[in-house]
Amino acid sequence: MDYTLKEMMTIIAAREIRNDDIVFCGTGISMLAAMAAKNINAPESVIFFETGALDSRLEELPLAVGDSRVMYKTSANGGLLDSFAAMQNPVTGRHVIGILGAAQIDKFGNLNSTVIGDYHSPEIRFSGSGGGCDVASFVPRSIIFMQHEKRKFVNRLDYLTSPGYIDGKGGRKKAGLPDGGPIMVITNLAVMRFDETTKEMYLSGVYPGITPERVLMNMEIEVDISRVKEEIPPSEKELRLLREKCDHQRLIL
Amino acid sequence: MDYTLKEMMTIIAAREIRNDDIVFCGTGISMLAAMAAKNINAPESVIFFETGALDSRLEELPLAVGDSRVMYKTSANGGLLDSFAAMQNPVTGRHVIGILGAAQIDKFGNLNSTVIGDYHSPEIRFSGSGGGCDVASFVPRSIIFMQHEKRKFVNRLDYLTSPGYIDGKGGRKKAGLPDGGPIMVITNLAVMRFDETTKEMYLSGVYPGITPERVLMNMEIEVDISRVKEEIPPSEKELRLLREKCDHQRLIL
Amino acid sequence: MNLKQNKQTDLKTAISTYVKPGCHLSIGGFTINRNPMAAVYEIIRQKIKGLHLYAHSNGQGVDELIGGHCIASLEIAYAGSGKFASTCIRFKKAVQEKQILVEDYSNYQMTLRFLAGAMGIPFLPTRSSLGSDIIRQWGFSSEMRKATPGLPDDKLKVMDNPFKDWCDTQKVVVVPAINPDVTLIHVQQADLRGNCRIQGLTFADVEQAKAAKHLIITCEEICEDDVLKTDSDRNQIPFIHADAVIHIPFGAYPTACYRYYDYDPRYLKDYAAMANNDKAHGDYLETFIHGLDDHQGLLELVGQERLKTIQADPETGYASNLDRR
Amino acid sequence: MNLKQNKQTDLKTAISTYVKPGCHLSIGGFTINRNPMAAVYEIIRQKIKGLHLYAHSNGQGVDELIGGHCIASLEIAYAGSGKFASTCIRFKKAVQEKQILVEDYSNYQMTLRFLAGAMGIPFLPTRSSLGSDIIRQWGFSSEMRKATPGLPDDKLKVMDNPFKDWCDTQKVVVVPAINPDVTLIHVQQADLRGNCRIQGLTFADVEQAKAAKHLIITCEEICEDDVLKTDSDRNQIPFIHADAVIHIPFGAYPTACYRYYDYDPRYLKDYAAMANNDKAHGDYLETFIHGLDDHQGLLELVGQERLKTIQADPETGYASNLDRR
Repeated sequence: MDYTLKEMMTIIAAREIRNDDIVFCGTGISMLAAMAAKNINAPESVIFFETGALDSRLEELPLAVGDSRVMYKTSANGGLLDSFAAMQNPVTGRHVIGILGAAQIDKFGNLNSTVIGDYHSPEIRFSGSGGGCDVASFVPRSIIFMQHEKRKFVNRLDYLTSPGYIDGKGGRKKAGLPDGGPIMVITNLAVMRFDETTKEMYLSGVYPGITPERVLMNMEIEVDISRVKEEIPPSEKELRLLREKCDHQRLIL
Repeated sequence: MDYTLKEMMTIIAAREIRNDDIVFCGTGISMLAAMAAKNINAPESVIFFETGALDSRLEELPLAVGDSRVMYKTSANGGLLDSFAAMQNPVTGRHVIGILGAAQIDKFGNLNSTVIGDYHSPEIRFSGSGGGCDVASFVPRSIIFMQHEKRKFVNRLDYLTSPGYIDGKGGRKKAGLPDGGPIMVITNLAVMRFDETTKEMYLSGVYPGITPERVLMNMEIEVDISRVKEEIPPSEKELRLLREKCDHQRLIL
Repeated sequence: MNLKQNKQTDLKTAISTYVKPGCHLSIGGFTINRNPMAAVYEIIRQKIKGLHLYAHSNGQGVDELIGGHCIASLEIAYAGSGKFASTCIRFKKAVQEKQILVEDYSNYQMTLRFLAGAMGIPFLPTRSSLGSDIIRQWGFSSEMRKATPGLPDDKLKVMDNPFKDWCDTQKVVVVPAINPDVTLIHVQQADLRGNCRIQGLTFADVEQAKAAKHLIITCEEICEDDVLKTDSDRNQIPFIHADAVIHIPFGAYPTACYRYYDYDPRYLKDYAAMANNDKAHGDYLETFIHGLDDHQGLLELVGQERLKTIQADPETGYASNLDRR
Repeated sequence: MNLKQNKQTDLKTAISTYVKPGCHLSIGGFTINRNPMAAVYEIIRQKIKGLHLYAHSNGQGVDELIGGHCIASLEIAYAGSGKFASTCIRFKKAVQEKQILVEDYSNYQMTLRFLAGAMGIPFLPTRSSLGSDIIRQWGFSSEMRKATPGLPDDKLKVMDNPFKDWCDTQKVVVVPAINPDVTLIHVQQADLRGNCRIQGLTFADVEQAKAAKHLIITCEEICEDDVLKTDSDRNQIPFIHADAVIHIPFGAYPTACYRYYDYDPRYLKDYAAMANNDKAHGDYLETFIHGLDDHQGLLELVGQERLKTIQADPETGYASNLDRR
């Protein structure tokens, strides 16, 4: 069965979500990944938006985390205070998995979603942290979606918006952050994970037809490719549920 | 028209409440004074309970600030966080007048509602602060109800539960508190106010038939009696509205 | 917390599973309203001892737990039951006779401490209590604090405003977070997963629930599946915080439950009279708690007729014209 | 705040009375939902300049105020309008061309800052942003801060946990309180005194409203006297915070208002296209804002038919099957 790159990326993220996860979603593909997990492999996982919506019944795909579609048949309709407190909370927060995106990422999984260039005279200004920095600060696991381009996988971020492992092993603790950090980076070419000892990014999977060399060509940073495997494409069942249950209006796929 | 001492005390407090006041109430006579003000001289004043009830429609007298009777037809039913935040809030808090009681008071209007004797081996243990310390800390004006007894008007409190003027003029500022403090003490014999310069208590009014000397006999602390006047008893209208509108079940009066 | 679809259980199991001897407990409600009394009585019935209790003004529940010999230490703002006991009677006695250790805070401070726990931060600031003995007098010594794993080393601290005089504030009191091992609350409605809908004032229940490591919910009505997901603006506590849900009508009795029933003035008055005398209070414990199997037993002892007198008026939410003298 | 019984007024009066040139403003809503758009357009129409704006993720409203040349400086967490503009277009342009000063926070930090303002304390702590450039990079210099009366001397501060490692926390970031001169919110229902009932998510509206020196409320429905006092559990903002109440159906248009109408995808797409080009954006300002008398004018320009397509489905609260491509 044919599948698109977006479908592949969505399904790879979805497979990472477990039945006892509370999934923090942004818009777009991250929301789709959360919906896919719920409809495919983790039916008891809970979708959760920074705007305060918990456990939304997503009959249609929201186009923003503030979309009224996230408010329908929730377990509770709160506000920003509620959602971020639940992530910082020592009991509930430890169950949250974040799904994030960014304009730049470094080898320790730190993210920039604020500016390219100098902060005071930016070449390109982006939206800014939103809840991204909060999620990255608080939660034990996060998944990052990126476009695989040289200028996005950089040695030095122009601005560190959302902390990953900061400067490597022990970096979060030194900064005062709780345990946590990104578990994987999913791009249009490959999947990167982080070494347990060094907390440095390594190439863990490529999509069928993509060589590790091609991945490296699209990164400024150098990453270990010795552990790479081919990623398993979405199954027929995964694709069917994704298409029918998650984005039947085709707003993202 | 005959009146009881409780009626006199209630009306004297009620007269102090203005149309743009938000009245923080405890139970008993303080709640009755707030209801009396609303029904007699300050119809737009707002009754407000630490439990989170704002602007309650009191069809029956609550026997506790957690009584369900405070929840009926409020403007909002919140919780403790809401009520105390509204008092500490720099905008709304400046409109709040508190009505408090205590087991002991000193000449600077500091209150004890915690223990008689040593804190660790008390002779008598009372309920403790509740919201009393919070109100006394936050609000610009408060009225205090006391029984006029020697052991209650003391030179030194056994425990300072709720701050008045601490050690006199400038005492609150030095302690870090916002401007505020008690404006009067209403007892079964008299009314005391606080000197603008020294913040010391003085006798400002006695009830008909009570001499200043009798008041002094019932206090350990010495207070200036040079400014004393006779308090004006409740009018017929005040009494009628108090009896009919505020405590028709005669739970307090 | 857990994310199970069905957390319904019975009260005996929930209490024995989560409320361990010596654990740190908090209970919801305020003075004579929505105290989780069925759960309180079950703790007494199971003779669970040495509890460390966190309370703001949870009157009747606190006094019964103390009277039931369950409490070793107590952090509290106010122990009173309105007109029925301006100071809670067994509390007063226990403190004066040094049977329990007590440490005093204000209501706002206790609420902020639960909020800090719920927010996952170690403290919150307030201006309340500056210049007072709440700051100077500690109920628990430094030694006890250091020897007790669940307690911070300091009761509270005064600190300078880190932003100079921003907000016209020079100093604040910082109060340490509380994360109770267990919080017990009684609510009007809950569903099988533990979503809660409280009617009327929430007091500090929401913060206490979210601060807890384990949350036990008793409720007047238990709802299937999606009932509470309709109109979820009204749900204050989402299921992610809940561990156990137990359906117990009149679960707050003899305290009130807004829109369901009022407090029972006769019970509270009789309790106050019995609590005032050790012998009578011993009889009370035997007759009203230990001698009964469960909360249903208490409701039967009290009788349908009494319960009818406190039934809430559908308009006001309390029992209008109830004899409360 | 005031305690008046009737605070109803018209929008022109409310804006000109409270929103003064250079004042510190915050607006409610989130990205493309419940932004107080009628009020935003009125500010632009009145050509009020030099505003200092506080925003978390109030997308469309922020971008229109910037595009309308009203904003001098901005404290913000996120400027985006969902799928319609992943970065708000006039915002992006204004920052890149240095037409406005901007300072970055996270969403939680901005929310905490409003909460601190509402609570009357100078700061609140969080663990968010430790190790990030949100701490290191200040948008406003020390000199500007000291020269601007409404700004604290520091953006934020990192401090050690005053309770050692209580809650397994060694450090926290403290963020300073915000007390805006004016907060604008749009709600589903308000009464004449200013009690508010929001349906669906509240975002940070409640904190923004309570932190403000003055609160202007626009609403879909205005209720007489005691309507909202029945079932007041649903009222999130009591009247004591309110200064002005204005009845404006479709007052959040073109953003959504849960249970009343959806966002207008066509308007937001057209806006994005026009905002991308200075000339076209100039025409947009003329045609859709300055050339119209009031919000009613905009609704007439858009037309009843368009408004019908975004009408909320009574079951879901949004416009089901709306063409949103």
